[in-house]
Amino acid sequence: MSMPVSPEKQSTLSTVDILSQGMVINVGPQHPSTHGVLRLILTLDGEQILHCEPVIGYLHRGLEKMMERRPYRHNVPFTDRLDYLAALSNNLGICQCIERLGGVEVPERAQYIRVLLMELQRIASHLVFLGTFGTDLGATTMFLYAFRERELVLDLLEECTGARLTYNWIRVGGVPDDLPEGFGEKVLGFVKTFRQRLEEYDQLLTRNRIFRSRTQGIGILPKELALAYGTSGPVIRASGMAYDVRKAAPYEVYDRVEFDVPVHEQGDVWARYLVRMEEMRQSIRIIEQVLRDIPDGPVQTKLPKVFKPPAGIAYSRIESPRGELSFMMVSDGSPNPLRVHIRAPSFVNLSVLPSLLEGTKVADLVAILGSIDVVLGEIDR
Amino acid sequence: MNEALQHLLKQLGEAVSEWTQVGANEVRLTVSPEHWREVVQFLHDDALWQMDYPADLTVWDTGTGFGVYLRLWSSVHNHNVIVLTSISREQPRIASLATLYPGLNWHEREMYDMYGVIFEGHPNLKRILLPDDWEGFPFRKDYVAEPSGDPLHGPQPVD
Amino acid sequence: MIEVVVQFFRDYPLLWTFVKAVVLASFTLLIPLAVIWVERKVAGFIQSRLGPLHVGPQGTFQTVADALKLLLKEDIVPSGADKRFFYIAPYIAFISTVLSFMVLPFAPGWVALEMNVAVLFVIGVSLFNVVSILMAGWSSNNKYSLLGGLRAVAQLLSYEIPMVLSVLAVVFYTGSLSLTGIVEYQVKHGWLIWQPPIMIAALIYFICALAEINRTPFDLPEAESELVSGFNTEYSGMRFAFFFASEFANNFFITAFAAALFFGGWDGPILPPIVWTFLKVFVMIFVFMWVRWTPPRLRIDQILRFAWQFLVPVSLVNLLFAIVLGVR
Amino acid sequence: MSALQLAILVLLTAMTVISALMVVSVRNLIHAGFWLLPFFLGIGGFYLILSLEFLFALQLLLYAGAVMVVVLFALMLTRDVMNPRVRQTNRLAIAAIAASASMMGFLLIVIYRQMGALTVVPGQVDAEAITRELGRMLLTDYVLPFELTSALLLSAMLGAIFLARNPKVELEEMEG
Amino acid sequence: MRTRQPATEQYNPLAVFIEGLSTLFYGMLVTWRNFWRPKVTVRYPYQRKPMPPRYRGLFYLKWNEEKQRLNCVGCTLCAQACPTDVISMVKLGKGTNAGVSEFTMDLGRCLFCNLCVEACPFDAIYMGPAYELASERRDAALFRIADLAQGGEEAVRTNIETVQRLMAEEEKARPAAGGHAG
Amino acid sequence: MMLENLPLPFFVLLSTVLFAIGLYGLISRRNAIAVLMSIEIVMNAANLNFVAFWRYLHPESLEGVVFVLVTITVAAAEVAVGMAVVLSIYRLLHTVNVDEVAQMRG
Amino acid sequence: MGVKERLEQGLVRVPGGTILIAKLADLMAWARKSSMWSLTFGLSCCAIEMMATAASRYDLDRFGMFFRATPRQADVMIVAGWVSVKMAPFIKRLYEQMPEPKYVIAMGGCASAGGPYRDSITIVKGVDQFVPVDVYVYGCPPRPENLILGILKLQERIRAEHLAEKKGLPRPVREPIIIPESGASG
Repeated sequence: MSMPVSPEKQSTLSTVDILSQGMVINVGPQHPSTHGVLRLILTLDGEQILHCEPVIGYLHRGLEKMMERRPYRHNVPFTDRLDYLAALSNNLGICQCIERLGGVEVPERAQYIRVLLMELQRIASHLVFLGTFGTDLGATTMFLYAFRERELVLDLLEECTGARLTYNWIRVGGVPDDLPEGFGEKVLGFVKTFRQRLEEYDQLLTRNRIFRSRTQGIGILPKELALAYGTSGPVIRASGMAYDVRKAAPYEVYDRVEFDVPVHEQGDVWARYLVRMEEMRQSIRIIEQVLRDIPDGPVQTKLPKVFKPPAGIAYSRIESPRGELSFMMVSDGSPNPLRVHIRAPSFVNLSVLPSLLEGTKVADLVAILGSIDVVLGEIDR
Repeated sequence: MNEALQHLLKQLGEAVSEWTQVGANEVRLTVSPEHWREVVQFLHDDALWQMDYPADLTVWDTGTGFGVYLRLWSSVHNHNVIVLTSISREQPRIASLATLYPGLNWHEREMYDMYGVIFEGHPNLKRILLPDDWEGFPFRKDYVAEPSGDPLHGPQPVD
Repeated sequence: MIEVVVQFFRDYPLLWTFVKAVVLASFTLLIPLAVIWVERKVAGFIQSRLGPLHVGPQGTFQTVADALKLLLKEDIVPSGADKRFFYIAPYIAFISTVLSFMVLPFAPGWVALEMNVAVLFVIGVSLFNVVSILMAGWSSNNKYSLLGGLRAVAQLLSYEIPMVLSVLAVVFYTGSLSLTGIVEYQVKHGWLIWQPPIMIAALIYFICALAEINRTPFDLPEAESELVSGFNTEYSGMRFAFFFASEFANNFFITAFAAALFFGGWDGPILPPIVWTFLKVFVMIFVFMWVRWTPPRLRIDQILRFAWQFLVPVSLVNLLFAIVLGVR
Repeated sequence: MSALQLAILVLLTAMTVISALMVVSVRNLIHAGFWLLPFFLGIGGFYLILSLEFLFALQLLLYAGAVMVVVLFALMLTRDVMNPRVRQTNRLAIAAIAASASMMGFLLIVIYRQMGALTVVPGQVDAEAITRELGRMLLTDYVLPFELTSALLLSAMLGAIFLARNPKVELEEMEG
Repeated sequence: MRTRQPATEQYNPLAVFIEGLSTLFYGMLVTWRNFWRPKVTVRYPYQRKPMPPRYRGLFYLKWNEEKQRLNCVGCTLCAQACPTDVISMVKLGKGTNAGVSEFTMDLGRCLFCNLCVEACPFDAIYMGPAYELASERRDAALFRIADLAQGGEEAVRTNIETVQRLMAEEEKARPAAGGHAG
Repeated sequence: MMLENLPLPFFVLLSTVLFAIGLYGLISRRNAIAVLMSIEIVMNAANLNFVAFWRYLHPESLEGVVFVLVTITVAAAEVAVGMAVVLSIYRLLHTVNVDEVAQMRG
Repeated sequence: MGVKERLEQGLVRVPGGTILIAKLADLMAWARKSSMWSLTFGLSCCAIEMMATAASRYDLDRFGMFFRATPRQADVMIVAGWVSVKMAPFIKRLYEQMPEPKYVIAMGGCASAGGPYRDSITIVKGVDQFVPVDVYVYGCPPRPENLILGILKLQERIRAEHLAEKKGLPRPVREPIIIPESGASG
């Protein structure tokens, strides 16, 4: 499954026997199911994968270095382009980190708005997962249904933030503006539709026998391995470890809303899929509580024009749709950070892929890779 | 947490040069680079700590040397530990933790890629994000890129 | 004038067959245009969108534009490819489809080549398709293509067997190997689909047909997410168009074949026979598309296991039933 | 015989003989395998001329379809050991030519001497009836050979599965 | 981590087949229902989705009808707030009535992050609903003041005139006070 | 349809030629699969002969055709087993060259 | 392209053939612009918007566009996202593998001009440095409507190319790339 290679290369590459041991093939970087520009160098024995070496960095742009050259608050829009499926989570991550570094308090209403946006974002992100996972397994219609509902979420987010994908709507010290008029009702209306649509997805995909036979028992990640590799998010929760930053170290107002952390024990592709489906339901629960409890008040703390946090090291961690997203910043007291480090959940989750793939069949590669749900933008940074 | 911290200080007092407790379940330790592996091994193995989750590892350029930052979490006790150390610019070497925590493998490779910090004992220390033939370590503060003039190869011009 | 022409062709029956073959070949080239357009429209509607819309009214000329464009594209032959085989593979696929259309009765008397072993002929000819896929996959000099080709062949051969067995059930009922004979039998005795063993045979045929024309859940040979585009990865332009056309013409044929075998072919009240044939075919094509756009795809080992462990035994047992119940 | 018929006959003969020659002489074995297709088709064409539509369809189905595909499959699976640049004939090539030439000469002599017996006019047959009659015969007079053949086929299938079985290679690896 | 085949050993092919078929039909009900649902497609060139008021498209300079000038005073706060140096401008005049004579933005590197708008204390720039930015030319990314100002060429001219008039008036008023701007 | 003017010796000669070709391939080819292909040619030549003789000499009874049917079936079986043998040899010895296989026999 | 040349050579000899050629050329341009299959190839954020454009809400299939996984069957390559030095050779290779006539749409500021990554040493400042770009779709990321507009512009361009060809004019050269002066680097 190499990428189509250039003519001059082809003549040397071809006629390698498929049956022979240790055949090396390349998946990507342009391949329909690598979810971006990931390249996997597979060593095969027949259909069995002996060894897999992911090659990343095709989107590397040295963002962490670029951030060192800019004032703190100018770096927020760049985080949109990290995990572009969950731009708001990244916004929140870096803002929290800067707030901790500078000791900035966030008004309560802003915290509620943040949680609301975060959960809407989670739904949008998981819908992309659902859609692309469906296409990987051949259910093209699922992709279009998932994107159809995602558009509804995007409409909401667009109305609130003014952008479809790269929102930049969380600022140091709050959010830039209050929710628009009648936003709550619209969200509730969406929630109502979305509940029905989730049923439809179950009917179309989750219960489908073919789908289950493609996912159950495939790509099992044991709990110990998941821990030792530091995986997070749905990947670790599907391996039976109830690790969710929203519960383990609650931020914003996550300690005031009720929700369950879905956990599955099997650790296979199926479990990871189920965890994400369940998370969307939990997000709906959170959204409803937030809309019920949201207090009135200001949404932003005034900050000095030139923001100079004291020297020190701070880190923040939040639960992005893909797992534990953590920003770490070192300040030397100047307007620009000395060092920004982004602990991207996909980066860590992807590093477990080689050990997941060892011994599996090539045909299961797409299912396993799809179930990890990586975003290359944040892996390569 | 307190009990565990006392235990740690008792066992490895000379290795930990500085420690602060932040909040109920977070502690920051500053250790000397020679004891890096030893301290982390202790945190990993000790029954009171059991730091089994490698959360994050990074390096930063302080101008005079490199700071190393390691964050661990314990799924058993819900402890958070941040271990800090600093290494010299001339000899950017430190013990690798990749065999202890396989999850740190890629982090260490990335830090080698960006800062040229050599993690001794790492099983596969080579470039991860940049092209294999890249010259220099671009995250160092003194790195100056010479644009190669070729869009398919080497550093690109900036404006 | 007309008499002269008729007389001329009566004198040279081979020439007449040739003319019919040419007509059929152009039909085979044109019918995919309609089928692909329907497919894209149906897919669009199922997926909450509109499908081709802006090229011609309701996008009707969309496929025409596609075909024209493909004809005008540069024709790349990958270096290292086996040129001759690379060139002819699509045409073999196309010829196999045309040949199967030759024996298909569209209406009473509307058959290019009356053959008393038409059913066997169709199955034999459809294997040419397999050869062409092997040829394309092998000659492209690309690992994807070869893998896709071998997979496709393994799948097609595996599903050919239960398909033949389920077709044989019909043969035992009607006592004829000729498609016209089978349809005439049904005109006399009612559609075969109402006979219980044939019902099962039709179900098996339906499943095998899905596999034969590479529809989800059996669309592995062209599974985009795994093998970039299967055996035709390296094909571009006109040659790809021929593969594409023969695939969709096959789609048409396999439903028309099913209509003749199970649903009484041209049989139906009021409307002229030819309309009935097309009606049945398009209803079935719609069902195929409906199925195509619903489930995910199976893995190759699951596909093969399903054929050998389930379909073959079931169709064998079913054939026995058909013999017991059907042979008079 | 009309000109058209003659042309068809010549073409068919040429196709059969040339493709047979290609099968045994081409260096690239995959090409040889593909040359089997026109060969089988040519033979099928002769069956058609001999008004045996049934046998023609069977030829298509079994030879052009099954046998050829299996051969090609085997060739592609073992293609790393057959380099098209390497001579595919063994030391016996010249001996083989001699052997087949002498065999042909011998047969030609036999045919020549029997020429009188061979000049016969074909009888009339009803093409449609043949298939029906064939089916009847297979289940009455020749039921024993028929059953034996089926038994042979079954045992061949089982044998093939047994032989091809490899603890590591399962059914799903048929595709590679 | 060997792949465990989903219970191949003791599975009943018939049961699986029936289950597969029934779940397939079950799923086909969904597609059937959707087949008849109204379609969600927006036929874009012929039909547009209304943009929400907060939508951040191409930004523009606000025209102040009352004062007959652009609100912008050329203070470069927005250029400083921009993380990617999109904006450059040439200030026209001095003091409170200053304006801007040239204002350039490079769309090619704009993040549409709204930071410039938030930084502006004069409500001079705004991100509008314009999103159709495709072009055959690469330099279409470069927007000059006439492309950005509300009212285009005309507005820019009037703006300059107004600012120059104001400057002149100020100049006239100044000598009496004995000072000079600067 | 055109048999009236086509004498039987034509078929006999044709099958003789094909037989000889097949024989040549049978002897000269090194690859086991190629040998099997040559055998197919020989068998087809024989089949053609059978059918031709039946058609010209005994069109009233179908023995010749039945024999051909049996031959075709046997050929199919032979190919199936042959390929299985070839593939297992290939797996075992990584060659399909008949000479080498003969030498390696231990 | 062989078919076209052969047809033209055959037709000029026919009386009235030139008119036929003109009509034929019209038809060809129409076919080319009505059926642009694009390469499944996304890089970053813009790829998500590209997927959204293909999805139900905006439905690229209306214009006869759908995604082919292999460059051999694609007519237009949409470079959606930033291009790093590590990725650029692959993009160039994919472009080379596409059959003529082929078109490139640079989607988003990054692919068009380097985007916000102006001070990143690993980002190529615009794909037009190594593949000819026909349409630039600015925006970060461009809305699906914006991409559709880019596609419509490309269709116009294909028509224009053909019109120029018909009148005997040289094919319009792809406009010289003017790298905009940096906004305010000072």
